[in-house]
Amino acid sequence: MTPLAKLLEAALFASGRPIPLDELASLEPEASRAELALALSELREHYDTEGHGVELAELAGGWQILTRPEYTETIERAQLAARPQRLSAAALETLAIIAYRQPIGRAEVEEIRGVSVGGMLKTLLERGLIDVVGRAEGIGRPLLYGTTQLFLEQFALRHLEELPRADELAVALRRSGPAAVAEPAS
Amino acid sequence: MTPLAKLLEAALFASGRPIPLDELASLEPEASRAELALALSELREHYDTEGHGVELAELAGGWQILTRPEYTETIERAQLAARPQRLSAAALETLAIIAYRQPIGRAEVEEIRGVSVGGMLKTLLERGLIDVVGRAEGIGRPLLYGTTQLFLEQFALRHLEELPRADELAVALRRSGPAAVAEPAS
Amino acid sequence: MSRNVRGAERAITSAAPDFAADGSFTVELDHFSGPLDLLLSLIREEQVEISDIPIARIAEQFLLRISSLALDEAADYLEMAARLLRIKAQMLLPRSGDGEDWEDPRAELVRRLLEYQQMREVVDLLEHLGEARRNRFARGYLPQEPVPPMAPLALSLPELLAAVDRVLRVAREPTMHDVVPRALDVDGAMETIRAVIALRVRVRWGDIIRREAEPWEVLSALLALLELARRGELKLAQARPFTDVEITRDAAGEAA
Repeated sequence: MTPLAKLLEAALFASGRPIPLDELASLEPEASRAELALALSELREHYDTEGHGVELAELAGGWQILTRPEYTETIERAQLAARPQRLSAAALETLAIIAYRQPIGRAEVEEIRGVSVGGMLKTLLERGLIDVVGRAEGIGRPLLYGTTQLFLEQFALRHLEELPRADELAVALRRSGPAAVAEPAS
Repeated sequence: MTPLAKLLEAALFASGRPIPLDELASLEPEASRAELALALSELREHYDTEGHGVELAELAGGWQILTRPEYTETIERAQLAARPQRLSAAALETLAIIAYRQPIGRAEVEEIRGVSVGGMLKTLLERGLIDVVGRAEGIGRPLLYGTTQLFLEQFALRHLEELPRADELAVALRRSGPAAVAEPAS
Repeated sequence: MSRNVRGAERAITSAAPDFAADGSFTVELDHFSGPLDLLLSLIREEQVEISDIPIARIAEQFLLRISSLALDEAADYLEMAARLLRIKAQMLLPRSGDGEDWEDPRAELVRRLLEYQQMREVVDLLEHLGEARRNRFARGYLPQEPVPPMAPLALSLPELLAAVDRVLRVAREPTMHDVVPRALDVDGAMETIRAVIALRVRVRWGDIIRREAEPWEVLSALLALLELARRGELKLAQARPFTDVEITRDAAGEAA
């Protein structure tokens, strides 16, 4: 591998979290962005073709070395590492709404989910997947929630824009109002 | 690399601690100790000869993959050179409350901000911008916080009295230019 | 997106062994993450269009289901049941006019169901992405690295002042309390205390508040005492900490 790729590997390896490109760039101020990108793809390819147990992933606005999924079961069975708990469907629903509508208040989330979400918000806050990002105007100035960097990391998203836009989803939301609703068959 | 060497790489990478040979053996019960030793030396050699930024080492607690020492200094320097961090709006608000109301306890800060500020206080303490300056009377004798010398230095203030009084704030804000006082996004 | 929306099937199959991480009572115990989820699943079972729900039939099914699943203590489900029955009643009303300006009572429900269904599609995606990431480990052990030095902070006074301004703005907003269990009656308590000290020059706390008084009464009496003391109508004294508070009629106040 080239010296730059080696340096990047060392730095990425030294971190448990994704490293943004900006920070990788400061490792070698002489290197251009193009050279940096080249070294990253060299590293990625090396992992892929030389039969490694790890791979290079781009997520949450940065780069991170992760193990390949085929070893996960074995590693967990040997009790050397454990996967984080899966989120419940209800937690995922709450998270999905917040990801798309942020900043959003609790009342709005409850309106969409049709259930109260107080406990769920607390869980998501504790897991660091959402955070208070502000307060709304109006009575009581309710708290507004948004997703965090850790959310991107745990769902391996490069950025929020990677989520499909509403009009790319299979279920199209019709314009509200009775006009858009089909008349009952008479 | 052989499948066993790949598995060992993934396990050593994912493990939360160095792994003794006995535990590595539990990854692949079929493999003999000799095969295990062979796979480890294969991994070590691969790192050494293929120009990697990491190396395989057997230290006190067991086997682990380490960043090559020649890179640690560069990595540390890069972290220092990394772009100066900005405090979040929420952290700034907490700091502002402490600057104006010191000595002040956590409960009072939370009362004003309406959210829990535990993590925020920790950040400000770590940054040396605030410090514990005493304890309040009353139940539990809560800690009281105040701003530090470093706080004055960071904001280029000679003393706290240089901060505008609350009723002078509008004037001071106007003087410091409209860009700096952009309304918080709401 | 090629992924199919299979809201109902999903709800029944994959939501089953849920970890309700917060331990609170959640109805997902029964595979549904809420009334909208249950409703969508019924619509699918009945193979009807969301935009044209046979409301009477669906309402009946909904009620049947929440009783058989023993969900009936869940307020969210009951609220939806009530809503369905209300829509059903509205549908039975004779239409005024000839359909042109008739507003379908189901319109709002349809909108919510579509919105919910769309969100479930995102949930499918997140589940897929989350599972893919969950199956990859990041480096677990970071041994030799010392605590990385922190990047320097970029701070400016205008930023701090702007923060002060934001805080003041919020602080000026009146705090809203939605729960007022019982209003305080400070005026009433003041009248009581005045009556008591008119009879006796020196009284004790126990003379002005009955033993089994409720918190609001205690608080009212306390505020009344402080207010009267402030107005100079009485004096408060405590010989030692934790001893009884002595309340005496203030001669000066009386003269005023």
